[in-house]
Amino acid sequence: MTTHGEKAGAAASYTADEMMTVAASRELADGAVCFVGIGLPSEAANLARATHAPGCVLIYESGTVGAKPDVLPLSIGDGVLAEHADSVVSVPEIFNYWLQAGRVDVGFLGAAQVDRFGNINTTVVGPYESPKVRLPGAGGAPEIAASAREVIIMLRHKRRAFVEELSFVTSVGHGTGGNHRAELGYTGAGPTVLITDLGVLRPDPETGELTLVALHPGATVEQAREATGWNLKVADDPGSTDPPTEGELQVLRDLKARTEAARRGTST
Amino acid sequence: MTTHGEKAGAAASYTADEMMTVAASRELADGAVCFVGIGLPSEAANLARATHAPGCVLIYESGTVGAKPDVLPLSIGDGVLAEHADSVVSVPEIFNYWLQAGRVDVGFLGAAQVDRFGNINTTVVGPYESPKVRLPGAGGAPEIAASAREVIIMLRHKRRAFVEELSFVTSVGHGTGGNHRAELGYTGAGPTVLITDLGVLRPDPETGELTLVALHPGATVEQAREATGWNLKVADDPGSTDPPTEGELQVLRDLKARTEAARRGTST
Amino acid sequence: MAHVANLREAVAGLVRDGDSVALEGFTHLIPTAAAHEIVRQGRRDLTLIRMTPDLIYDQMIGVGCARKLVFSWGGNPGVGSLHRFRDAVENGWPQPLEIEEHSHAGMANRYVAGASGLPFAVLRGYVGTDLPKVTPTIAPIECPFTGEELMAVPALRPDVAIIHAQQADGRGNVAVWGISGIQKEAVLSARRAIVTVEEVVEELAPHPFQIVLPAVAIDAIAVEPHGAHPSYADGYYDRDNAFYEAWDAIARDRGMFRSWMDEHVLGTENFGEYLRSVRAEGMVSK
Amino acid sequence: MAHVANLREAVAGLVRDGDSVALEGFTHLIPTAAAHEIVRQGRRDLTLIRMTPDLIYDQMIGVGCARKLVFSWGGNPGVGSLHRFRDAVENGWPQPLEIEEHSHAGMANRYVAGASGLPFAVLRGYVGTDLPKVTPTIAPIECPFTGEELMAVPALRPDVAIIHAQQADGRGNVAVWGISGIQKEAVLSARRAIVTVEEVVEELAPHPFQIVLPAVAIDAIAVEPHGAHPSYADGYYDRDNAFYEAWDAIARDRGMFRSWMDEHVLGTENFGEYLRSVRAEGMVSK
Repeated sequence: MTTHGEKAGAAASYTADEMMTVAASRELADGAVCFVGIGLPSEAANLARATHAPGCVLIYESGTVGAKPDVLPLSIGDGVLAEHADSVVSVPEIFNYWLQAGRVDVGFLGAAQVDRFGNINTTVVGPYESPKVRLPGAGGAPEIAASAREVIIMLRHKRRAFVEELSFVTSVGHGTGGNHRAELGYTGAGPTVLITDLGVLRPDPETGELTLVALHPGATVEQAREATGWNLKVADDPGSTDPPTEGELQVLRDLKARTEAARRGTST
Repeated sequence: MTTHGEKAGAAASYTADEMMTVAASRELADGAVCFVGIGLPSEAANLARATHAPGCVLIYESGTVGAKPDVLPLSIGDGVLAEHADSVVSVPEIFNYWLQAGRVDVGFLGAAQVDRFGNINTTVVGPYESPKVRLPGAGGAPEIAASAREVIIMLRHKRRAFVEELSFVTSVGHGTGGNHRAELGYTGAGPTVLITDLGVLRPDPETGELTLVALHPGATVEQAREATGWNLKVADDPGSTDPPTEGELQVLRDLKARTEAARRGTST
Repeated sequence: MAHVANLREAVAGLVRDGDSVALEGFTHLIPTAAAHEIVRQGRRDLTLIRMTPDLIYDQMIGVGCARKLVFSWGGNPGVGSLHRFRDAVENGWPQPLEIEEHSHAGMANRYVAGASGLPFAVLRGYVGTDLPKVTPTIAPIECPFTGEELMAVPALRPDVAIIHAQQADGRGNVAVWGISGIQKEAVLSARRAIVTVEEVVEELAPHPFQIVLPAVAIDAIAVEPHGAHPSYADGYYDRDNAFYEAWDAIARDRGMFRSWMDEHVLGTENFGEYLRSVRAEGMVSK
Repeated sequence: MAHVANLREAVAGLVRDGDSVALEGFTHLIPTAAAHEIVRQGRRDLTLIRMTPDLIYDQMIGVGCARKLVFSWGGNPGVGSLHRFRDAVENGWPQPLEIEEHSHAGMANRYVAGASGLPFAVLRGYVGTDLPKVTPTIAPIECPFTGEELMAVPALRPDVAIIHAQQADGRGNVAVWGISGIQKEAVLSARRAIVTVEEVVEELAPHPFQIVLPAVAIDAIAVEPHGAHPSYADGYYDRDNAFYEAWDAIARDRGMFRSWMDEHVLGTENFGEYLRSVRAEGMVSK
């Protein structure tokens, strides 16, 4: 566990995962309608809602619109998602009336593998017919990637996750780059940012290739290159992510502590 | 107002409309799932439910499944339909998940005009572009006629309603007769009976042409011929409808009295 | 995101001349207050969309708001004809009315397609009827798996949808219970949505067969008690059946219609005044 | 029409070898009691259909009930992999498992088409992904009005759908509240439907976001309290998170899996006994 923290107002000490979650949460604008994947995206989206974006509308694929969980959901259909939601609708409605209809501003996704164009694999590692690892599959991701106005991806920076070629394209990012995404008929902008535990990648406006544009405090370009399975493009002068503030970190840790207590399952 | 009533157990006196409603109600089997049009069909279906068919499931196109109105609904979306219903669903669901999916045994329809093959017009009298009479239109009828396993039609016997050629085919009965309905791809049997205030017509099993198979007490073949705009086919030995029983008539009159009280609109 | 406005502002800001407008309601929760406000503000060239055009569309057609009607059943529910609608179609009075006519199943699925962001919907229907001959927005489509032929209808995407609902909560979420008809799909298919409600409550309570439209799907909410008159609002008031019956005579005659509209709708400032005005004539049961 | 049966009879009468079976639930109200009964009765060659195969399908696959899986996301929700599912796909143990893989949107719309009596559904999706390369049940379709190309997926028509719900009333109507996922469409798309419920009540009360499935759509109802363990039933009990976590280790090892199934499922007579059996090991939180 690496710890950081130097800036004024910044937290004294935090983990790389905490930095990643905080950085991702900052990408979510207040008032945005956000379709949230379970796990890291859910953590970041709820941190945003509890800090700078109290008016964001969180949608989970189980059918909850305007979910306001007080602990992080243990699953995509957790009861805390329904409890204070604005509405709960059926799964067909959430995909057809909300996502496909263009009512979602931001899709917030995790991934098993990502390539340089932000395409995502959550299906298999190895050949489809005889996979080395059978992953869970598509879930809601292909249509989130297709129909949200923009997509935020969160993924820990590891060579086996940031790959030259995906075993399987489950969800389309910028396709083969350039205009490919638009040529496929997708109206949304696709992945506009990939947040890792080392830094922030954004697509090159021309080629769509993910480019390292900022490093988290303490992380280096060399680390990022080493953890990337393709020849990583780096901005001329990559910026530096502001470290988590004490406030952000406090809220995140409280959220995770409440969640852990609920996970231990003694609540009724 | 003509009145009838001779048989033992039969009501002493009743109207032709009452006979029509009673005759139609008898067509509805207990336990049947019945998609009910407003007006005469609703009256007959609720009489059936209050007499011999307590287990029938009444569906109205406003979305009520298993409606149990204690008075006749004033409109297709009347509150009494929802009050004791098994469920209330959206209009798309009632048409897609219930009617189109083949969950309806009997469609119970009225009409403005009918032809010899049980096709129905509820759209216009005269040319479509410059109609003599603009009628309300299709409503739910085309798909009820298409998708219910069988269709019961109720219509007062009048020459201008029983026409040689419809101004407009709103809902398909037996089409041009013979196998035509099946050739159009419809799986349901189409109109299996047409109940009028004079008698009962059923389609010829070969040609699909509506044939007068029974007369209500007091009505004659001549009356029926005169009130029919085509050369009416009459069964060799038309039967005679059993007159309303005292029980049927009592239930029907109570229902209509309660409805009239509600219609006067002093209830809260 | 929903904000609570007054109806005049909501209509002024969100309903424009030439718009396609869907004021929906399946004999329950008819948005009469909003329809009257559109009439008062003198909107013209509207394409009116509705499964079941009833008194409010009769009124809007009769005063000349409408250029076109997209519909599946037009009548005075439980009473008979819509005389202003008929006069427009049969005689072009006060102006010709273009019509685009479907079945209920077709209209319902057109709203579903619109709400789903799809260009069309598929259904079993229309085959063998005369509707495809007069309605160009019906086309055959083949199942790519079975080869079966079905019918397609294009999505409805109204510029504005307007519904009446029982309640909104403090966050702007809207509750409809009882018969909810096509209200959800109408709102979600539209570019802009206005909802009038009986009242705003702090928190929505569960009611039988309730649906909740989230605030984010609605542009403006206006409180209009009794705003669905003469229809009913489950939990609030019953249908004013006498009004439906009286409308038949009022609407039958052009002159009587015009003076009634002048007196009760155009001559009143808002829906509250309208209610007082018709109550004075004993036309509101409750 | 729904009748209240015991689960053994319902499964014996309505689930046959070779059937396509959808036991649905979107992490809420998972029909575990029914899945176990299918395992106990030794059904074989089933085509299992589910948007989110989880522990119960891991169990059914692991004991050899299934020939094929139609799905969109298979995992231990909130924990990780389904090891029995992976072992079947990666190593063909205990037997090869054919898979037919879609996205959630695709599966949801396949159920909608099935429930609607249509042969296919249309959606925006799949374009540019590798799914159409491996899944033959995805085909392009053109809008007859705009010429736009979309994707079609064939309807799902399971032989049997099974869900768990909170309540049934005396007439056999079934209430689900909270997150209802795809339960309604699963039941209405199927030829036969079994519902297990927490309890039968005289009259259903309104609950937030409740749907009611009418009795006429259901073939058999069986009362199975706590029947969704280890998932939750809104209003009745919480998710047994410890069980989900424990399952990871149990299912990882073939031998451990088999002896666990032998002891707790195959070695018990019914779901009540199963609950006592796992409670004895401290695996039910509540």
